[in-house]
Amino acid sequence: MSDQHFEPVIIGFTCNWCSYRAADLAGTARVKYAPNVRLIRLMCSGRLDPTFVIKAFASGADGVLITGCHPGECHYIEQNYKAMRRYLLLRRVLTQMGIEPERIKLVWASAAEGVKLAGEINAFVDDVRALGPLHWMHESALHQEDELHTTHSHASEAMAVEVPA
Amino acid sequence: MTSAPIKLFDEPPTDERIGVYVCHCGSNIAGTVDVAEVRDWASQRLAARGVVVSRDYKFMCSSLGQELIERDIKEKGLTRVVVAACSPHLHEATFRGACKRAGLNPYLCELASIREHVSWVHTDKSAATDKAKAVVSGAVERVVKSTALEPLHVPIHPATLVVGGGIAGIQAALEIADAGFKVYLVEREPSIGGHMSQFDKTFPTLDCAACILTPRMVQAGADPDIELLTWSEVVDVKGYVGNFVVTIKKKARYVVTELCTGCGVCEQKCPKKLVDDVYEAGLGYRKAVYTPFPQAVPKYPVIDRPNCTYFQKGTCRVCEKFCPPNAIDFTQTDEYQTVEVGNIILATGYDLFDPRRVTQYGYGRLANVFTSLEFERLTNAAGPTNGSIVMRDGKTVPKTVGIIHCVGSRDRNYNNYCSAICCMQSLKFAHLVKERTGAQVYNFYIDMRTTAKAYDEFYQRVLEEGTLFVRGRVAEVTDAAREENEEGKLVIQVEDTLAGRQRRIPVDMVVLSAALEPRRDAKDVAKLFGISCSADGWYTEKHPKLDPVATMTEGIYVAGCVTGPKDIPNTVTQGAAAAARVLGKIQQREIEIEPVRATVDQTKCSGCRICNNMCPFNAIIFHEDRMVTEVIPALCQGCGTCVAACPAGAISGSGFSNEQIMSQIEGLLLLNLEKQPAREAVMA
Amino acid sequence: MRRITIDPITRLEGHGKIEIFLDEEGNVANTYFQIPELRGFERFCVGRPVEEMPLLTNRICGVCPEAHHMAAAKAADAVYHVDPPRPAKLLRQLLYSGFYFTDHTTHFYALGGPDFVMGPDAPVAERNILGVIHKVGLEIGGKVIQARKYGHHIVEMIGGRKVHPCTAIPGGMTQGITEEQRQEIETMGRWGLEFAQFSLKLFNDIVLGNQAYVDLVLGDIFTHKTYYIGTVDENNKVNFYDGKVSVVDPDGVRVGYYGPSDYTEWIAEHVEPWTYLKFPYLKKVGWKGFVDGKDSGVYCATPLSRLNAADGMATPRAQEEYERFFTTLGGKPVHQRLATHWARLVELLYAAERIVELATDPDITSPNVHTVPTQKPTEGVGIVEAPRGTLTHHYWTDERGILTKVNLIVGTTNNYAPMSMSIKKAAQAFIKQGVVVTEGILNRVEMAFRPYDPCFGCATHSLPGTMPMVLTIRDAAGAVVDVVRRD
Amino acid sequence: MTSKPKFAMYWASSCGGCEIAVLNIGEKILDVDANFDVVFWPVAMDAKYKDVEALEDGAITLTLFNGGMRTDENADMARLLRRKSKILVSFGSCACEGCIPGLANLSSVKDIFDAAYASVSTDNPNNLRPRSDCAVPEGQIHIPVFSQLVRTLDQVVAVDYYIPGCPPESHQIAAVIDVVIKALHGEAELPPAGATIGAGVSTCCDECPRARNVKTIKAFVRIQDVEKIDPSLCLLEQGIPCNGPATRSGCGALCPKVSAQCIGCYGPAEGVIDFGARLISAYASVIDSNDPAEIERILDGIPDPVGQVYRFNLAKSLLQAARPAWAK
Repeated sequence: MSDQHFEPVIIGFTCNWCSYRAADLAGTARVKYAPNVRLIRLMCSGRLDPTFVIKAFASGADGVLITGCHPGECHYIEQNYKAMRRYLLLRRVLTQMGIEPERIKLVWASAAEGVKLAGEINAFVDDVRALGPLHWMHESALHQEDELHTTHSHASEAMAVEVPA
Repeated sequence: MTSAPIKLFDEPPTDERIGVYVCHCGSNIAGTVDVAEVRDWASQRLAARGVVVSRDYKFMCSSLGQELIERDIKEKGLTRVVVAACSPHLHEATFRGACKRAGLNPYLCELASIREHVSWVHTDKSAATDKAKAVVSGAVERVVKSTALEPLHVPIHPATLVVGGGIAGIQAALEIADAGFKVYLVEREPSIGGHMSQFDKTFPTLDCAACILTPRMVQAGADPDIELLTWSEVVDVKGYVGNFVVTIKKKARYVVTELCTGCGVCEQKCPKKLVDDVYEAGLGYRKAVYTPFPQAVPKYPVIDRPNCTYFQKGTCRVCEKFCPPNAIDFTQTDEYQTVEVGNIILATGYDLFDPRRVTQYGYGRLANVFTSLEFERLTNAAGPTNGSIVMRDGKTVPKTVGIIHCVGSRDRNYNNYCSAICCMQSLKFAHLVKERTGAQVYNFYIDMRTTAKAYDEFYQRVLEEGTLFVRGRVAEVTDAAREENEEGKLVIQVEDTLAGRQRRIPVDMVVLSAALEPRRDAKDVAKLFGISCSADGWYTEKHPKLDPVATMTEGIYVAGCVTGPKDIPNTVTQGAAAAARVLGKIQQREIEIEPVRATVDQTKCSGCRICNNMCPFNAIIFHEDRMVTEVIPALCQGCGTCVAACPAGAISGSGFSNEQIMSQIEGLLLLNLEKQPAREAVMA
Repeated sequence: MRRITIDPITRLEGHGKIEIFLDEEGNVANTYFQIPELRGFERFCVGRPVEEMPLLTNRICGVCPEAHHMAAAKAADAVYHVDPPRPAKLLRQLLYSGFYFTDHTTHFYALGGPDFVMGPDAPVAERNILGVIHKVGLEIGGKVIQARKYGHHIVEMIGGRKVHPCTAIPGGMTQGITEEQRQEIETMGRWGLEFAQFSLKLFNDIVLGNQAYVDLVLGDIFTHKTYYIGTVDENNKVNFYDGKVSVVDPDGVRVGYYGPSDYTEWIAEHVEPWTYLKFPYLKKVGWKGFVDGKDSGVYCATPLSRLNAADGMATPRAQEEYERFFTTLGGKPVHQRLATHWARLVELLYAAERIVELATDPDITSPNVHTVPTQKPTEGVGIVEAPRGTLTHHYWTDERGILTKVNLIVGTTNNYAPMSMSIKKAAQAFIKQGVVVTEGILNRVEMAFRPYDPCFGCATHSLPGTMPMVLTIRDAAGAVVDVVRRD
Repeated sequence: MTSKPKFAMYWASSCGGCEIAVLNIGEKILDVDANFDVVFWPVAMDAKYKDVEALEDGAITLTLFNGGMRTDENADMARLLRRKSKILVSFGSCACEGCIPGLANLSSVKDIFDAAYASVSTDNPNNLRPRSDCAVPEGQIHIPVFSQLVRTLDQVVAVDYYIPGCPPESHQIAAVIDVVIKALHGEAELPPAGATIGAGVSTCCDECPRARNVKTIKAFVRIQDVEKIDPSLCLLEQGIPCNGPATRSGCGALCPKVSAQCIGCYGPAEGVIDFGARLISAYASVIDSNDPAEIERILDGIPDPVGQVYRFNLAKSLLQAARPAWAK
């Protein structure tokens, strides 16, 4: 699928103490980067529940960027390592489910690295743009529209059925 | 972008009343984001999500802007507020304050950063505006799921623990004691005083270190509010801000301090003499029973067990025999003392860089290459040479001395940072050499940094005294002579970057201004106290500029060189500053903690214990009896790692709940626009 | 051309569906017995670790998960070239015998028995377990329930769960049983032994004691002269868990004897586009369509087949019954499908005897129940006798033991072709010159079915049970001219 | 006929284990018979699709629906019974989560058919595949359409309650039936709509008798490689990937009790949105290493991550549920 006008939408998870501040710093320093990424602030990369990443993909994100403090510099001492462990396993699972591993990326960025973060974002946006829209389900799923639409409509129709209080 | 996934679960219609406020920030935001469009978009497309009012204003953070919000809360009965402006790190407090004043729980106010994260970093106006909409949409969805929170309040224990008896620790202890509060001052060595006590003169004023330090030491030793715990180390820290429980190991002195008069007889009589690596930097000697230096506080000596003949061979006991008050007690053992404190100040200082690592400078190989600390002892009147500057042989006075700056500093092979004190220290050395020996002095420097009060004047003075300055990093110090004028000399090979040529300068003595490095055990200590340190080992301040003496861990402060190299004035300033912060806390009697915390739903907790090793702050405890886990709120720092780890989903994180973040994701991706209008649903 | 659709609870139900086409004379032109579903285990098990197969393939069938659990475990052993220690094998067989005991009991009393106890022409309302109980007395009902409970309990004790056991792993079992458990099992086994004998006596009195039934059994409608296969031990005695597969021809002559890894030389599966289920047949004979006889590769794998394919039973009492079975029915092989019910009871007795035998083996409580595989995993086949036919699992893995290919030939599938034939035969017998003897066809088709104890859980997802049917007669234009249903 | 509330039980794409589990509730069956007019239950009685169709919408008080949505006809039955039932219960893992057959969603229909109809033992010279409408010499005959994806019941119709498990434990089923009957007599409250019933809210560990400590793993091991499984220590602490920590309680920790790892058939704990995510967290959290290379090595000990964390839950997973949206 090579869609010329394709602009990926990327969800970025940031750590309140480093990468979010790096993003602030990028702003203060007027460093320009691609508008494709939408950031979510967590207190720590350790807060990153794999559900969030899966939810982002399921909700239409084309890529997910996970950022945290550099190893050894975690505001909470060592939680970024825990984020890394989850990330590495999550990436394996997503790959098996048909999502290219290039669509999920872990980046360390300290509060001082606004420029670096901006650069990472641009690079990631380019990578995901090159991958094209998320087309991770198998070819067959492309032909399944009818079945799905019936599923959908019937689902909503069923919602109308009176259910006991 | 993409079609919506099939409904995963029914969205209960929200009956929240949300206000959205879009800030122009002058032209900072409005210049790149079409603020009016965002405002209208929010009021139209997000009405179904509960947005009842959407405004824009030039400066939302202005008092007028805040009043706008307050009025709407009161008149329109807003239950949630979203401010699209700058980073929450700037004005979250401001707008939460406004909400609070209007009677709305401050945690029901959400900031959408459309300045730092949008207008300032993007150029395409329509793209920026679209992103701003998405960010606002995300904030709206998030705030709907926000819950009212109340800060936690924890009582503060008035006592304070100061770790490290150098000038920073002493200063801090004195300040707190002056205010009438209890201080435990823990020092690893037999005496307080730290590095400063080893110096002779202090730059730029050249007043003698001992003269200004000793009174402070005595004061600290005498103050009834200061409990000196020398020859001691902290072995365990439990608890949290306001309520730390600290266990201190008091190493056996083998001297009964209650009896000892500090007369020093034991030290005279002791037959075992050994090199003093610590205080005399290896230049002088001490006995097996000793006080590190005459002005030591406390005055009591300690017996150095590994080197004591009695402890090693079982015979001797000379000191015991001669001690007038019979204060020697070989049966003493280490004691453990547990103290309760509300705050902790870490002032554990630094270690000197070991110049052996820079092999080309020959320290340890070439006799007359000295470290800065060795030189301090050489120049010290109370030192091994009574202050006369001589070479290793102990008598020859050098005719030429080379002082090399930045040894182990500003060098990517060792430490990238500048050790801050080397320039002034080297100038001080140059002056002392001139003054006491009249020898020719060369200073080899990269840049001359004399940034504080009266520093540069001192530099001028040393220049006038005739010290020669060579700009360039020294390549090598060698005793391999090429010409006869180099015979028996140390030759300093350097590129003179001002003259633009290689030079070989023969000298008699070389002094290395070695870098300051974190304590070897800095990382262990950091772990012990639950604070973070940077990769190179210096402790991380809460904020390098705005909060330089606090750490990320509530109730634990830092002073002096633990956060990086400093000269004495800065070190003392930090000691005082840390004390001031602690006193501030003590006066509050209780402190407020951000209610961003994890809590365990014990009906859901299966006691699998997977979260048990998730918390570096020991906030997670496991109840064996009930087989459930609990999070101690005051210990919890709110990182949320255990929340994300819990396999049962039994741990929830207030302020950053799953619901908030999942909804924010949907909002950011504009899925919320496809959900059925909440209000209609309510009527239906 | 007219078409008749016999559709168990209509097409939308998704249980076996039968299409009968009549020729212009109104005689049966052809019948189609369709299986409407596939779940794709052979595909989605690829990529999974081989040790999970005993757990994954359980879910092929909730009626006989034990069979898949065992076949999978044996295939996994083979993949790792590991031989489980004797105690592990004993435990697996004990579990499996417990399962057989329950399964055969259920079928005879709830499903097969009623045809005889109540008589094939008794009203459906009575031709069920309740009818049986009413006729032969309440305490039997209690015993039947007890028997099922005991069987399940044995499975649960060794397998960890009543349905979908979980203890068999490559190289053996996760854990053994305690002496207390052993004693309990032994007691249940001894009780089961009496119950099995009692059941045979019941069959004896009610069926063999009634000439009408004997004629029915020996009648032609339910007779197909096909090949038979079944697993036998080294003494050619019937064995459920281990051994080689014996193949006998319609004359009862053994024409084949193969070990698990050779199954592909003997069995092939024929594909028809109108059904999701394949039709296994004897490769060496070949697929000649839905016909019996020596030239057709169609074979049968049922309790009857096992008895036909073996030389006897490995336990004394069962052996006696085995002999009586063939003398009574006129020697081997027995082609009459209805005799399968009797054969099932012979196996029930054997299962009970095995339970006691295994429960009293000194090794049964040994903690030595697992051998750690040391060899590189490659490929392996595991075969067991499921109550409804020979069950074959064939796995290929990479060097980490991750499946790269899976092939399964499951119990009931073996009998898909013969069942189709039975249906056709029944149809032909009761549809002549356009005259449809509706009740008769429903009865006989049902009875033609039941001996096979069809469980399409394995093949698809339906359970053995009564086959409620609706028979729709349409004219050539497809217009419904008559609807008769079994209510 | 009678004025008793009507009861139905149906299997869609399932193995029949759920039916067996229901039959195993023993004498409780009689309670069902006493309190309900069983109008539809293929395994236990003759029933007529047309009769169900003839019922008024909502005429059936309680329907236990097991099995996944594998064919168009499965989905049609689901819609029919949804219309006819007041309380539609998603019964068992297949209906609730897709169960093991849901793993088929990792493969295309083509691959599934190829595996089945081009296997080593298959004789298929013309490389035939089943067709939903097939012309035979005598005419056209039909079989259901094989869907692209396995769906859970609640992805096709609205569901009132969920009873998890593969299969649900009989004592749990009995308990649920008790509640419903009590509720019918006004002696008990029905649980809130959408609730999961017949199971706990916590996870398997809650019912597991094995000793537990703080968990740190240097290596995951596969069960057949364990020399001697410690009968009393947590399996995960022995390195065996046990899904117990994330799997809903209710079964009584049957598998761990016999030294077999929990494989997750009861689905996620109360309120959990994505089962696999919880297990990813669980396994990642016990890994004792900060070195990416070593972590990867340790993770190699879980050779089939997606199977490990979504074994029973793939069809229900957030991503799979989202897949339709991607069809462009």
